[in-house]
Amino acid sequence: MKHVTRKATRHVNQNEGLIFEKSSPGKAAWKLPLLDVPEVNTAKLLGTAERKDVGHMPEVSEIEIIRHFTRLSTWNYAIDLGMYPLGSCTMKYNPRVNEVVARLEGLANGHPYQPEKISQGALRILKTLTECLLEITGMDAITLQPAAGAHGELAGLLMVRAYHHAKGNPRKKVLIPDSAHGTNPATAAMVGYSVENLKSNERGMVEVSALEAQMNEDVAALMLTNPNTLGVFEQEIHTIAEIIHAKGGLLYMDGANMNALVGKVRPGDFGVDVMHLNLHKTFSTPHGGGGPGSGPVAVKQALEPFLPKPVVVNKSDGTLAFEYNRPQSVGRVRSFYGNFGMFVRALAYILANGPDGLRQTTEDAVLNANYIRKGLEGVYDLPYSTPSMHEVVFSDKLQAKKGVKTMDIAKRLIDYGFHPYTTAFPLIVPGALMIEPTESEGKEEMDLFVEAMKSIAEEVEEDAQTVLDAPHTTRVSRLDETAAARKPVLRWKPA
Amino acid sequence: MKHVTRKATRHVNQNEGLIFEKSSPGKAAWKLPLLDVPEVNTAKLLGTAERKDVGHMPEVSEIEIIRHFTRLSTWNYAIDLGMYPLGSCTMKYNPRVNEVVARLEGLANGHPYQPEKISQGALRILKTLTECLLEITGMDAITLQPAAGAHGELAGLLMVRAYHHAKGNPRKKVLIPDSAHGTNPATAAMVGYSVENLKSNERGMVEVSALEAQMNEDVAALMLTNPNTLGVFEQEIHTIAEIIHAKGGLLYMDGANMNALVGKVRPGDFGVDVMHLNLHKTFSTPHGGGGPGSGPVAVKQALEPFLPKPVVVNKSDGTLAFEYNRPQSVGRVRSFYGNFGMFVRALAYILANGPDGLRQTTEDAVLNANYIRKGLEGVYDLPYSTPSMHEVVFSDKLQAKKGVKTMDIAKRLIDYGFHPYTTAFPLIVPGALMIEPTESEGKEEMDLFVEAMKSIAEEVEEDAQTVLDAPHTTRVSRLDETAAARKPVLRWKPA
Amino acid sequence: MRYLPKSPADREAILKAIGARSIDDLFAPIPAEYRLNRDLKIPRQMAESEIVDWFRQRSKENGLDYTSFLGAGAYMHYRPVIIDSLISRGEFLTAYTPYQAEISQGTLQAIFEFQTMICELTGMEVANASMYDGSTATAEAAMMAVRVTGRSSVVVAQSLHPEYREVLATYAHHQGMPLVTGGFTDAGRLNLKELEQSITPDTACVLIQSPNFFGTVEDVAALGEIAHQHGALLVVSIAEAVSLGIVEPPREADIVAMEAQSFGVPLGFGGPYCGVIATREKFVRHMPGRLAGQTTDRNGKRGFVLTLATREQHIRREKATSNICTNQALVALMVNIFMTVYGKVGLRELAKQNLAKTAYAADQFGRHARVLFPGAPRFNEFVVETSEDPYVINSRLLGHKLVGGLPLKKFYPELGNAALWCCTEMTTRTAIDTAVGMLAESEAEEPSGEHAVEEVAR
Amino acid sequence: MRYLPKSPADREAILKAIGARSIDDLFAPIPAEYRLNRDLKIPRQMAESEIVDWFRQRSKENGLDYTSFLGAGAYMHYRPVIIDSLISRGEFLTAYTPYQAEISQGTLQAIFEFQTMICELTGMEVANASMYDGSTATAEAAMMAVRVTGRSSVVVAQSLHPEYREVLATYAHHQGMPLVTGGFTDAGRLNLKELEQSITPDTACVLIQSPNFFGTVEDVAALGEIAHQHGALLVVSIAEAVSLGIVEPPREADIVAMEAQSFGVPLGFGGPYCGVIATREKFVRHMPGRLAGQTTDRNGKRGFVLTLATREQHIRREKATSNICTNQALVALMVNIFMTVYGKVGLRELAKQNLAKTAYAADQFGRHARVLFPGAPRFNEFVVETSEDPYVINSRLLGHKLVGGLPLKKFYPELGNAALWCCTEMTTRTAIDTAVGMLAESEAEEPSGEHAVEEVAR
Ligand SMILES: Cc1ncc(COP(=O)(O)O)c(C=O)c1O
Ligand SMILES: Cc1ncc(COP(=O)(O)O)c(C=O)c1O
Repeated sequence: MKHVTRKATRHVNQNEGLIFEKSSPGKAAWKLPLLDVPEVNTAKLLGTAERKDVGHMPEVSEIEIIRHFTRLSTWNYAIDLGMYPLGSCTMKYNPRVNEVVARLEGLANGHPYQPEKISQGALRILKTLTECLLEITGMDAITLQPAAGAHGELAGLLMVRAYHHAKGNPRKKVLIPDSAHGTNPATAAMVGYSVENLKSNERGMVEVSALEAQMNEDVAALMLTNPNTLGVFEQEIHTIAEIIHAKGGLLYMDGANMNALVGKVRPGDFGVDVMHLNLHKTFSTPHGGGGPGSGPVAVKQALEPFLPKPVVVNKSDGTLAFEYNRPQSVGRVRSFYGNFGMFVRALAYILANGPDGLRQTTEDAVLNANYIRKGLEGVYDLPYSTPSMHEVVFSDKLQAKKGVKTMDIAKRLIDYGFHPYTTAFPLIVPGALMIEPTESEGKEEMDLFVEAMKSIAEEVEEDAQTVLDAPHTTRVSRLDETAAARKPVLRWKPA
Repeated sequence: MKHVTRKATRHVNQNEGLIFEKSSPGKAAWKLPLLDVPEVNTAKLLGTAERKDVGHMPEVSEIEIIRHFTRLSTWNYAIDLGMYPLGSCTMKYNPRVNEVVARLEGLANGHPYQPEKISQGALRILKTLTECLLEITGMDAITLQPAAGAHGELAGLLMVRAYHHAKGNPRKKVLIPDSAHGTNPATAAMVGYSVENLKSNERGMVEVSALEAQMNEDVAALMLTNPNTLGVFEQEIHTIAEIIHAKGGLLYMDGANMNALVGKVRPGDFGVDVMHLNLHKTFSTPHGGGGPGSGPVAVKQALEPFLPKPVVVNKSDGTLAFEYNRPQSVGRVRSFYGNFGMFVRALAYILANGPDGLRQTTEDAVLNANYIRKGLEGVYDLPYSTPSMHEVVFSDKLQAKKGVKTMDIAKRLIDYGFHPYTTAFPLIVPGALMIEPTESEGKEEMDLFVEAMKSIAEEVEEDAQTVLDAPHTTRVSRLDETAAARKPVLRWKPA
Repeated sequence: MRYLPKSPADREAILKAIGARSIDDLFAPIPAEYRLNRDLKIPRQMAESEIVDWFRQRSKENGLDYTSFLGAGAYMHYRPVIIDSLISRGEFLTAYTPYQAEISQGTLQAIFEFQTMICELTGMEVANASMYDGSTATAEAAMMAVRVTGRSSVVVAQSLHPEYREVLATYAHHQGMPLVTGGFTDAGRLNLKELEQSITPDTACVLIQSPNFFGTVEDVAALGEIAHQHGALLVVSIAEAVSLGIVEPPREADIVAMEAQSFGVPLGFGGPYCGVIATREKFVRHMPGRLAGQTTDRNGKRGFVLTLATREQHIRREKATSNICTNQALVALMVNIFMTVYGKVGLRELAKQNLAKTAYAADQFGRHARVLFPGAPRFNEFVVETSEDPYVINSRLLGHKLVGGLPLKKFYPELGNAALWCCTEMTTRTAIDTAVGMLAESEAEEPSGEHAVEEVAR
Repeated sequence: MRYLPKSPADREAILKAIGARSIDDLFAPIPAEYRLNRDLKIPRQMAESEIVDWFRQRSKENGLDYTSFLGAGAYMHYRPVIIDSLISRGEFLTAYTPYQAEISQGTLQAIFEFQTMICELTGMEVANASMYDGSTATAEAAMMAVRVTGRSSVVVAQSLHPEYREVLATYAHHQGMPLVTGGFTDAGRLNLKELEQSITPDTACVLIQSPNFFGTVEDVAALGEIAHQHGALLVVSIAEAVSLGIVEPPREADIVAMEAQSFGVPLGFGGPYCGVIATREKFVRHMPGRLAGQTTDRNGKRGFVLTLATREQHIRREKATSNICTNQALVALMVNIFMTVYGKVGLRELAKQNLAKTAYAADQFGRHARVLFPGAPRFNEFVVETSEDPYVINSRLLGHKLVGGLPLKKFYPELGNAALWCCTEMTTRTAIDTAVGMLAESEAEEPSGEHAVEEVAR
């Protein structure tokens, strides 16, 4: 292990057991206020429905909880600690002011059913965000209800289906490029469509002739990610849209990669009929270890009648209101109005940026991806040389010769103080290294990343075993995922 | 290094340069609101007083600042991470609700000069805290103005001096036991008193006969820490007070160790005339890497006229007010009213505890110190076998035979996942290991501590070099303090 | 832009390194005719202080300082402050899904503990890491029942949250999953007779909520028996998690779909919340959503990983158990911390306070109006029927900064002037008395059958 | 008690291990007659929610939602939210003084950066890690001047913050440090003639504030010259740190004593704030307070430690440069983050906004009342003299949720109906116009000589 990184150093770090292992009867972190009404006889009130014992729940004090979760937290990597180059995930800076405004009392404590008269603040937020997102996407109408990208896909395809259904035929299938994210086919299945794969061409884009061949009146929509998961802008988007539209189909855009487009080009302008956004990617709401997200779906006018309900409308008295009377609506996809807290954060992000900031953000995101690409070209195999937008996908082809796979390189990157890139897809690149720096990285951090990646490539040549055994600097070494799945232990049990 | 700890494991940790090293012209983390008044010509307004250049201040973006300080923070140990057994420092849990209430808008944004009419909330806090602290100490009057313990000592000795002065003779000296904290003599000097050392007896307490011999009409006060810095309660406190009072002197108590007494015994009841409290020790306000603190000074009635001004009084209309007309006051020791934010936190702590909670807290603090003492007796030399209250002081006598000093053991403790104990004093114990667990440690954490200390003692026997070279698991190894002092580099300079 | 860590010189240097003349070169792949050559028409870039002011204004317009009696799937419970202290740590807040286990043990161990506590509280054997919310968890639980049983239809209680039913309908629509609704009795419980008749050999599950939308605790044992007799599963939706502290969990259920918002999640105008699905071990491979599992590292040290991913979209694509990917992780962490704070004893005491407040309120309301559904136990909600339109009562209350119960006519026109009231440990006696006083203005002084409700065990 | 991590069984086990029968055994060293055998008479143990409610009530009684024109040593500037996000991290919040450098590098490096930025801004060569506040820093700076020069008396400007002067008097009283006061001219500046006459061969320093208590910028160069001519030091106190963005720092000073509250520290009813002392390198060993310095570890790696501790009480006891131990570390970290956020360009722009608001306000007030001290530049405060008692004007303003300027008669009876007004970047034009309108109610429409003030360079 002669290679050293300038990025990280090992440091003493606290161990911590399961919270259950710290429990002891009589410890408590809670105290209730004095009861200002008479005590009740629970047995009398509940009868046999009374619960006698809540099970093996922990009994611990407040300081133990603070330490428990503080210690646990120090075992995590995070954007706040460094570059998080997960392709397709857009791990950008999560501004703290977003967290502050989301916690303002009226917003944090607003009940979803409180009278509209005293909900004008929340409604104004919905409305303002809606207007911004429509302007950004170039679309005509939007629903904020979906709770994540995949949920947005569901709402979007439901609208696609409702649209076709209203025309008399819901159609049978959805075309999905082989480079697509797993949620695309999974969603299509949930909406009762069969999935038909669309091959990419040697430039990593939709093969227009294949599309032409596969497109027919059975196809409800093409689900396209643009830029696609190779980070490549579908340059023939106009032709693609025309082919789809010519047969009465709809163009669905997975907006996961909107970070490459905001302020520079609008999907609504290049023929998209339905698209979802990921507020937790493009619009800076935090990933929080896996969620929550928010997946608004924007549509063209023709699909507006099918939006999930309710929608926000202007009333004649100048106030805002929810409109439920939407006979053609696909219905609800979630209770209440969606992940409202994420709307607050996304809007705060938009306001902090303004038109100039959003454009600069997009430019920096694309600039960064190209810088990384330049830095690693030749060191790692670049299966598609088509220009990159906000991310770049390499393959482990050169390293695989030494038996080192993308996941090994990823694990070794941890020792260099970085979170790995995405390894799981796109499936069209075997052994993919999918790298998205986002605009949030400065030159210094990227230089360190490139240096680390080059160093690993050298290690593969000189001492592959070090890479295969990585990580070496973490509190646990490589974990056995196979064993975990073979005999799942999914909860703690008392000894 | 065959000994392993169950407490900690090394883990990858981010490097980070100085913020100046990340600066680049044109980066910014700020944005001002639109100016709603006319722009001004600064040259015209300020003339030669206009500053043209603010020097080498950094220019960085928000995410860089977040990462900078987040990374830095991960290099620190903290109560939130584990036991912090610094003797005399009372590193207890800092409740988070304290932080929340201190940030409530009216409290956080209250201006010290806003009219009393709209300051009743703050005044009520001052009053309620005052009442609680007087009941806890058994004293008659209090000032909250001092900003820390040492500052409280200053205010206290100023009152002592004013008291004697009012009686016609300010007197000349202050008696201070040789076990005292450095601030005691330093403060006495600031108030123009000469310091006379008082020897401790073989039980670690004030030698009453010596006191008797040294006490005379030149002595303004005895500054006593009780329990003293050995963690020993001055059992002859009554006699001590009598001796002092007999010669017209005053008994000053350094209340740094009140955590051993709250709810169990009151200094006002055992003859103390003046004392300071450390809200940042006994009353849970956070140490924050060295401050802020708060050092209220409580006095007996005879000293009340000399309190720093202003004091809080009840007005006839039921409201509270500041009283400035205090002709005998020693004057101000600080602008405004002291570290108000700490009052809020301390009061929140008192309210969270109530009488029963405070008593239990004290009991647990003493219980814990005795548990540690029991665990380490025999392993480390115990120079005084007198019963321990809230802390216990060992010496490195046994280990020194192998050339290992208290500071070496302290540094090795870091590798075991703990913050060291206090090494700097009491000076009457050469090579002191001053250990105060506080009530905030559970049995598990203390068992790990004792295990670690025992393990180190074994290492000293088997492999002293490992201990001498410690720490081994931190991102920097032992730092050269001598070099730092010899040629001080106290600021970054541009290359 | 203050979030961007690059100076003009940095940008120049990078462009040069790439070999591009200008940033436009990099956007050349976008057909020229689509490139936006103007500013977006959105508000100008604002200072942080301006952003805070803007939202502060919105906050003031949003029910600030009102005391509310609303529940109905979103509950106002006290949130221990350490929840926000802890989830605000960047290491939790700004981490991604813990696919890279070696630098995600914090999130993973927390999920493992979360799963454990959900199992303990629901009486189930396995629980997932979260779903979007209670409504989607419920819909996905029904779909899971379909997968488990190989049957296709669902009998759903009318006393299941109306919006959950709407979501279920949306999801079911294109999956060939017919829905049959089961009505409720005068006791506010599912009509068992009607239920028996609705079940067919094609019924995959009986889907109920308990405590149901009216706050009434269902007879889960009886329902389980009926469902199981017909080879159907029992799926129980729980919208008020705090009830689990004092109400027997649905141990007879095969799948529990839960909304855990009550456990420390802000009302937040409806989201983000935290759905969860829990079930029997034998059904785990049919479950949607992420799961953390225990394993060991190369040195035999305990550690945690995301597991059983072969159920999920990123592996199985169109054959996955669900399309869910991003879930509600950080909200689940809030729930986790809440459960840890209250723990074994606190959860029961907390639930008891809810029960006491509600019993008191129902009793008081019962003196002036009819409290519906006597004869079955309830948790912290109750339905009050007035002669006056509840919207009218509510606007009277609103003038006093009180938000009255939810008028039910929106969802249940058949219930006329009924409204759903909720009391939690946060509801003061003063607020209850005031509300009762204002409601009484229009109602005759005639005690209802409410006193009977108070002692159901009798 | 919920903060205590021990169960009854734990306590039993520990007692047993110790060999004590009961906890009382451990308190036996306390003479029985003093032991408290009753509960303390303090409020009962409260739930967290009750604590929050109690303080929320106090917050409402404390000027919530008022707009204020108060400055006078405590300034309302916008605090970037990341300050609190970062200082709330337990690793900063709950760490002790960084004596154990190897596990305190975070705090130490932050202090080192803080010291550097304070030097850059004040024009000094070294700065310490913090003092309690501006007033005590000022008093200790004077004491330091006494140590440096071996002289004993101090000439102090009357335009130094009155409370700073009070603190100085308290500190000086028992140190044999005579204080002589230097008055101010019609321009609000220190009277140079008077000053020359006050200085004696025993004068250790001339102590001034700039911008002074009236907001007026002193002629520091001239003052420095006079002081140095007489072998005295010039000590400059700075109460409004934001002024450093646009006002030339006191480069001629030998010691700067600063209150850094303006840099991101909440008003907080007067504290905790952040004092700092900065000086020339040659005086460093006379300086009070902690210092962080750069060094290397055993492998030559850069690191930081507390240094020059031989000045401090824990080493030198009665011979220390000060008794200060605990300082304002966390507040200094707030200041540090604020300085980092605004940085080189932002600090200037921020100061410029303060200047513009104040110029506008002074101009507007000048149309209806006399703005005192024309002819010298000012930063963000100005003195308005009215015919009406300013307390009367202020109570009128209070009715409109405005807090007017500080009536000066409390500190300067000779200034009659004068009041000290302050505007920062937070003060809106609307608030200024409203205040001016309400003041004008009693004042005649006669422009003062204010317009002259606006262009001092003329
Ligand atoms: C291209 C793409 N589509 C869809 C999704 C799914 O979005 P979500 O996780 O928000 O459901 C992702 C998420 O990583 C994605 O990268
Ligand atoms: C016994 C004793 N006295 C006085 C002090 C000084 O208190 P402060 O640091 O708050 O000024 C300390 C601080 O550690 C102490 O331990």
